[in-house]
Amino acid sequence: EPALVYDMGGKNDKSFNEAAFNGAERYKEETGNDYRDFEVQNEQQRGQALRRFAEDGNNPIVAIGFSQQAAIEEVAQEFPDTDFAIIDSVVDQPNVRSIVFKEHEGSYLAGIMAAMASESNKVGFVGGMDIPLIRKFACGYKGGVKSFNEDAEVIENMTGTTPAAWGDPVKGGELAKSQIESGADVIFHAAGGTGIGVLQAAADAGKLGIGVDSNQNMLHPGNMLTSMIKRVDNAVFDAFTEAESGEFDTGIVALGVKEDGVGVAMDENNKDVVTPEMMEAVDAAKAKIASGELEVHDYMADSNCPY
Amino acid sequence: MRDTGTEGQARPAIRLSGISKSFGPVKANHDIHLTVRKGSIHGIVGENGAGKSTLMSILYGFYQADSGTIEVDGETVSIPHSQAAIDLGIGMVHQHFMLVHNFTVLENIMLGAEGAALLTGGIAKARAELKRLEKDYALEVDPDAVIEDLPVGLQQRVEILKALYRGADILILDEPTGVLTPSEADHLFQILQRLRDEGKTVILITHKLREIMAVTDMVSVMRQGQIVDTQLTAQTSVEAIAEKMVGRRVLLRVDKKPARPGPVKLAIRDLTVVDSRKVPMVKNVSLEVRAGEIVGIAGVAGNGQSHLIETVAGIRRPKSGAIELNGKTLDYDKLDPASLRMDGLGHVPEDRHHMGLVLPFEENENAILGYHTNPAFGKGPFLSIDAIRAHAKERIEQYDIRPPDCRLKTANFSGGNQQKIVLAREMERDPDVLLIGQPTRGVDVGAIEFIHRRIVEMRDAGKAILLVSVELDEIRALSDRILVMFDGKVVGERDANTTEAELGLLMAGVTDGGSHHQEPDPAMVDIAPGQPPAETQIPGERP
Amino acid sequence: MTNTLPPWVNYFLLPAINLLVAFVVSGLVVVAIGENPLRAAWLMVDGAFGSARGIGFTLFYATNFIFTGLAVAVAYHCGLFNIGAEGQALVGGLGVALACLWLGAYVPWWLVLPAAIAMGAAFGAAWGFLPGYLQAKRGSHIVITTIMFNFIAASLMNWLLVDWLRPTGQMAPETAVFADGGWLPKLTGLLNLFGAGLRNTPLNLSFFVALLCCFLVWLLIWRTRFGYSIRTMGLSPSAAKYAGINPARTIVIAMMISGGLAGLMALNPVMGDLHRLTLDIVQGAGFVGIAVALMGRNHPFGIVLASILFGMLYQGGAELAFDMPTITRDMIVVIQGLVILFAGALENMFRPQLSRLFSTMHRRGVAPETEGAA
Amino acid sequence: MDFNATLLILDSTLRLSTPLLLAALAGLYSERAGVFDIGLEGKMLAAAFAAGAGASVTGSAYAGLFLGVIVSVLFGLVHGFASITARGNQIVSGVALNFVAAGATILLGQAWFGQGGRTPQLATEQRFLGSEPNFAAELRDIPVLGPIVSELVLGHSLLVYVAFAMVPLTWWVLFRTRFGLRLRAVGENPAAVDTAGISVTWLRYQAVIICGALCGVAGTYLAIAQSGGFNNNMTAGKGYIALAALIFAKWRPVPVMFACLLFGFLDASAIRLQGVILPMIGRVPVQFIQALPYVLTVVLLAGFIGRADPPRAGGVPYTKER
Ligand SMILES: Nc1ncnc2c1ncn2[C@@H]1O[C@H](COP(=O)(O)OP(=O)(O)OP(=O)(O)O)[C@@H](O)[C@H]1O
Ligand SMILES: Nc1ncnc2c1ncn2[C@@H]1O[C@H](COP(=O)(O)OP(=O)(O)OP(=O)(O)O)[C@@H](O)[C@H]1O
Ligand SMILES: [Mg+2]
Ligand SMILES: [Mg+2]
Repeated sequence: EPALVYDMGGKNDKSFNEAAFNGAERYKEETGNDYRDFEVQNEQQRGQALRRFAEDGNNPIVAIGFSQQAAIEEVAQEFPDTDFAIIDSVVDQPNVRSIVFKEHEGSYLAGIMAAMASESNKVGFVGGMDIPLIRKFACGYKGGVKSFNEDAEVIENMTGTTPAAWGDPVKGGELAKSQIESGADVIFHAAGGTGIGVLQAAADAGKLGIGVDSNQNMLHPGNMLTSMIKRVDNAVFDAFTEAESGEFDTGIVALGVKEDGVGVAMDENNKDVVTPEMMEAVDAAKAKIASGELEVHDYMADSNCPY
Repeated sequence: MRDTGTEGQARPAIRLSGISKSFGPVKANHDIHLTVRKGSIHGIVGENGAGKSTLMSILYGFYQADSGTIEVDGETVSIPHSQAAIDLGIGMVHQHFMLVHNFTVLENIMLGAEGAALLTGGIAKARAELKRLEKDYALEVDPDAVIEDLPVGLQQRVEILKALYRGADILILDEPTGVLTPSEADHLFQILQRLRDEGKTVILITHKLREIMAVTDMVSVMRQGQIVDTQLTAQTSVEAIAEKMVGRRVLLRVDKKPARPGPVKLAIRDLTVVDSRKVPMVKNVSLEVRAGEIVGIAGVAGNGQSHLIETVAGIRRPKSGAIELNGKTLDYDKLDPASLRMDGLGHVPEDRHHMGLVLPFEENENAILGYHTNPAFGKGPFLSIDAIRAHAKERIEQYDIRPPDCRLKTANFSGGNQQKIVLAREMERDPDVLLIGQPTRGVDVGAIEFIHRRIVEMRDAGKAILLVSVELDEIRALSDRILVMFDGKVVGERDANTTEAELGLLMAGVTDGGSHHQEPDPAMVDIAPGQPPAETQIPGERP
Repeated sequence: MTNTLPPWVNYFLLPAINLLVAFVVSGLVVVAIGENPLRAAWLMVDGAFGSARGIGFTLFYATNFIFTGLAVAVAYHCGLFNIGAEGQALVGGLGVALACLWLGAYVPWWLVLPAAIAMGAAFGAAWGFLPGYLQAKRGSHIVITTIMFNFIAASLMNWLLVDWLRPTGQMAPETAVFADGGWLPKLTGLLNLFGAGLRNTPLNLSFFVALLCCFLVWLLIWRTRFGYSIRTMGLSPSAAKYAGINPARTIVIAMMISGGLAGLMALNPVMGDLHRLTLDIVQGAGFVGIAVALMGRNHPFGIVLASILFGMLYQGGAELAFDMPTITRDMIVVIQGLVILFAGALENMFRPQLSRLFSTMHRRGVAPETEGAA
Repeated sequence: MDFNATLLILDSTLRLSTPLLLAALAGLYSERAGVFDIGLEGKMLAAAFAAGAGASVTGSAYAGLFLGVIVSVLFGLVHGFASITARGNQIVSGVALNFVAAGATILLGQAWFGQGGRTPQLATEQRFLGSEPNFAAELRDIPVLGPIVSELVLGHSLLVYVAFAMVPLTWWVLFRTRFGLRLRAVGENPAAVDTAGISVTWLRYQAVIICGALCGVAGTYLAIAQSGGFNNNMTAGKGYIALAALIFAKWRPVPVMFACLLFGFLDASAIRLQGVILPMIGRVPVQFIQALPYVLTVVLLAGFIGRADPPRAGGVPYTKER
């Protein structure tokens, strides 16, 4: 039976890990067979969990988050005939599938919507840990905003430099508050648990928030413009099912708009704030990106943001 | 002697019966019976550790007796806490002041008697009341001064005022004069007498028999936790009391041949030492000790002897002056006790529990305290347990330390044996110069004779010995020359067969130059020391 | 306080009782969550000792606690309360990591190890030096300064890892993985003696380094002249002064030794298991060290036992989280807290009762040789 | 920095200092009475959880506050029992309670709400949210003064005002009431208090209870005023910063307020400077700003800027008999 190792945030982080959890749950429902999972607490446990699952014969073993890279690297070598998958990072091993997302594309779409929803022509971005991955979000978002309104301003803040930055909603709230006070009326967060505080602050001030990773629209119905979803759930679901049916191929898998790996969430929680124009604009952009006609810049390619 | 009145007999201010109190293994009070007449000044004397403070603290509700009953004004009462005592009109001036160092005098006096939940009202009342007390009893003190800025004498006034402010009818003073100059003490006694004349009852604890004779109506003697005697002061004598206190002949003989002094081993020139509050405790003292002689320093405790010794031992830094050991002048700003030991200085400290020993250590570990860097006890940085224990066993043999178990926790040795451990250590390193403080404090007679014999043997072996003791008989028995210290100065030198009376005069500061005391009193023998220097008085902590 | 209890009571019975209470209370927490405490307890014990893998992890965690426990104990013997082991270990990690990064690529582990030990100890000692110095020379309360230094250390390491030591392009604030020379041998072979074909375990050579340190600390405290000075300082500063022991010097050196031992803790996670320096290598081991030292009565032997106990909590707790989904990993933290509370802060809660019990017993029964003294 | 930006920073300084201030004042009562408390962190955390859980279950912010205070006081009482009655080591007790709080909040949170330790999102009416009085808007138009008043003074959460009101109140209690006099005395010389006929034990218990209550308010503020529910480890070291502030202020109420404002300001600016790339300087090493409170405190303790002497009897259990 397959196994899943979450990152420190835990499977109920309303965000990244929770998306993975949902994918696994879906697998459980649809196939009826069970899976095992574990929330790591410290560095040692990453390896401990992976090894334990491998030794117990679980297959495949999916690790969530780039922090698992080193552990997968090691364990994959120890268990050559077990299939592994890691999300958000690339591990070059014959038995590892590395799943990365084109967050910049999804963020681009979110940016378009933000720009269109903003009346002050100021929108905000709150990142979690200040790392290239998050700057990648920020850059794509900026691109989207500018694409709709060249002179719209994007106020950008990062929460911290350590994993703690993923779980500090108080700080997130502070950042959002100050962005709002300086005029922002739509705020996109890519900050894991910290984002809870960001969205809260936005809702408190009657502004709009944009969720991330999994669909967070239900957090503050009416005050959520949308959520930039990474279909981590799909990635996990696919890994599980493909391994079961024996067609688990390894190597790098990059999921973008084209592969429907990233996108913006539309549901009844945000239908009142999303205008038809936004829908059109987003769909247009999607098409262009999918066709390759529009190339959203990837910050991680050259560590800089042209927008 | 004034008549203490018949109603006094009828309903005593206080009657204690069968009071006992133990602290762990130590029986501080044992089956105490004591009656204190109303409107009298009742003295209690006794050696250190006799149990005086404990008994009074029980009366004041600070400790609870293990057994026994207390009567106040004829009624049997229970005093579970100090508030109860205060309500019964009992006030106490503790041996270690119970003052808050960073509070003003006023705050200290109000504490616990603030009147209302808000201070504002109480403060005004307190000021007024304080004024009155100051006037009535000539107890001037600035109500807004902060305690830690006040000299000890004034701090004690605050304590007395505290008690009076609470309207005490029964006033307990635990060794009040230990921290007072003789003139301050006399002033205090006038106040006490006035209180008595107002019908209040005073219990006065002191070591100083002169004071007992001077002010008390009755005197009780405590020894080893028991009241061994109670007398009308008028009907007893200093000698009688002194003998009861220590339970031994006050004059003890040590047969020793006349000294054959050699070259000067220790010389002190114009030494001045100040305490932590910058108060000079030793005022340009000069003295010499020669090989093969015992120089004794007599004096009332707290007149600078301790500071003198500790300075010579390198534990305190002198303010000015020079000290020569074996003829070479020492730089006391560099030297520390360890290197002084190397230079042949031995030191038996006054207070073995505080300095001379580490009570939780095993006996053998204490036997090398201060000598642990000595090559004899190990190679390089290491200590050789075998060497240390062998050494300890040897000392236990020589000094007949009981129980003869070098691995026993030092705390579990009795006072006398603890003292032997220290003496053995310091004497057997055979130093050229030996400083000895209170060699027989709280030690039983058998041990005393042994210790005195060893000291004389040291002398005859050509060691220079500087001896400090508050026990006059000891000084006279051992010393070849006697120096008397008073108020930080050496006020006179006498030879061994000087009379107690003459020494007593000197100890009271009555120099040939002239007295600042009333009548020269032959009875100014101070059998046990008062209390340690003021700066070591941390409330609640015992030396 | 003078305790009249016989040693075996003081050293074994009393801690045992305290532990029991702590576990009972933990059990109540488990009940509150709606699980069976006995099963939970069994899962923990079995998870910690039931398999070679479990033993490996238990001893791995224990290694950390031995180091920090020794650190706290050495300071304690000098009358100092060092609650800065957390920060000292983290900074020690920097030393270990630098040694491994610099030498790892060129020389084998047995040459890197001495360097790593030296640097880890040196960095930790440096972090212990300042609080010690401030206490000795300026009288700043060592407890407060060491707390502050824990946070300063965290910020410092954060900055170093983020802005300096992190390889470009890498996300996590960690150093690069060391070259082979920076990898301590694992003790997998040793564990396989307990059966089970273990492929890997975090347990590594630093476990033996820890045991060696236990012996050295014992030697230092009870068999050297400086140890004698330390104990004299700790038990009676005034006697130390009389004995000519330099207080400032003794305090500062004791704190440096303490910090050094804490710094060595980093050897275990950094060089032994992760093979890189991360921000959370210490994870409260510094604080657990306090409890370990207290329970171990500041004696290396007791410290080893207490460390294994806490190692069991860590590992057993993790296994518990594997097998009892409703109980999260945080159960460990709670149990830890309770053990520290009952075995540490409340250690004397039952002492009066026991003393009464035993004093009555020995009044009736045998009188120890101290009686009839003098 | 322009006027508005400054206002914004000061505004968030107020928000961020509030929990510090409440916790530091809490510590002040306890430590002035001679009971050291490094458990401020744990008490705050436990209170935050209780408040979050309470508010979401009962639906009332005040119920949340009540529960937060109760739980924190309970923690305080345990600390009191350990350090006053059982005469245990106060530091160890504090450490232990911090552990318990850190673990128990998440453990129970997960068991009860199944959101990884978080308590459910709270609706506005379940929280202590500040609402700008309607005249705030007019005020804004008044140049300079207007914005200052409306931004800084008005529209904060009720608890912010409570916190700052506690400063003069604490001063008054400490220096103008019988209780305060005794509290200060027992922290310096318990024997003096005892011989004055006052119960040292009861006095110290009162102190730890007050300490608990204030920590309770602090935690409540974090969970249901500053944010919309409890989050794992949401105190994030604030308890220790509060402790630092307390020492930095030499255990005196008014200076405590300024210390907290200073540390709050440092935090506010650190947050904003995070990841900002300034010309010349490059990326701001925010870590140093974050370490500053601790560094300042150490420097102060070292006596380089004045001296900070803790209450004399602090940290030592009161025993008459050795
Ligand atoms: N709080 C205490 N705890 C333990 N033992 C004590 C305590 N107070 C006094 N003792 C012991 O009880 C005995 C009597 O002490 P106490 O203070 O009553 O003697 P004292 O007559 O006042 O001596 P001094 O003249 O030095 O004041 C001594 O052995 C002392 O060590
Ligand atoms: N602080 C202490 N801790 C433990 N036991 C003690 C302590 N003080 C005294 N004892 C025990 O109480 C007994 C009596 O002690 P104490 O000093 O009163 O003996 P002593 O009668 O004065 O003997 P000596 O005449 O030799 O001084 C000692 O044998 C010792 O075992
Ligand atoms: Mg006394
Ligand atoms: Mg004796």
